[in-house]
Amino acid sequence: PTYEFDITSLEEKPWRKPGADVTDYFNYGFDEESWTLYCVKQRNTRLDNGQSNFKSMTST
Amino acid sequence: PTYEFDITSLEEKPWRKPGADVTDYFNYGFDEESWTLYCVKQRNTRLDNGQSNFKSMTST
Amino acid sequence: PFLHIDPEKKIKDCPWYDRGFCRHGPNCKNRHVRRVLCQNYLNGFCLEGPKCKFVHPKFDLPIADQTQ
Ligand SMILES: [Zn+2]
Ligand SMILES: [Zn+2]
Repeated sequence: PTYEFDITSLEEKPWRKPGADVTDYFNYGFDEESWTLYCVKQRNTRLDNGQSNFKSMTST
Repeated sequence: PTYEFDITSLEEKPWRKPGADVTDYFNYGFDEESWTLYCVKQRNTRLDNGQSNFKSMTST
Repeated sequence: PFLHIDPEKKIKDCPWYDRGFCRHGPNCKNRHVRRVLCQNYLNGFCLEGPKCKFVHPKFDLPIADQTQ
């Protein structure tokens, strides 16, 4: 579920604000860029593994 | 890297003793196994994200 | 004579326990406060950031009080 949420679609990116701490939002040393890449990878991996009930749920 | 305290290296695991309360040692509902997995994920993902210059741990 | 209580030396929340694990368990001299982990943050990202009502534990080890 977290991976399906696309942060690039957010209008406001609060972690970019002055004084914001990126690590309050991103765990594991991620930042905006690496997290976005990671999500894409996770989504693809799931489809590759045939765990595509997300897909089948939406394509009815 | 030695930045992290590795519980698998502990000789004594007092939380395993009879009468011990695991939550005295582990927060957030972690136990020995899930905490170890969490640490591995933290370490591997941070390395992937290029955070190799971790603060080294000096004191216990 | 009164005991001199240094406010700096008050019992504080254990930074190790806040991180997730403290080897000292019940014998720790710091306070162990049970908290609830943010599942989103556990997955990698939480939009709530510092406003989240669940904990976003930092994995970086507490920096030993330097020069203070
Ligand atoms: Zn402690
Ligand atoms: Zn959160």
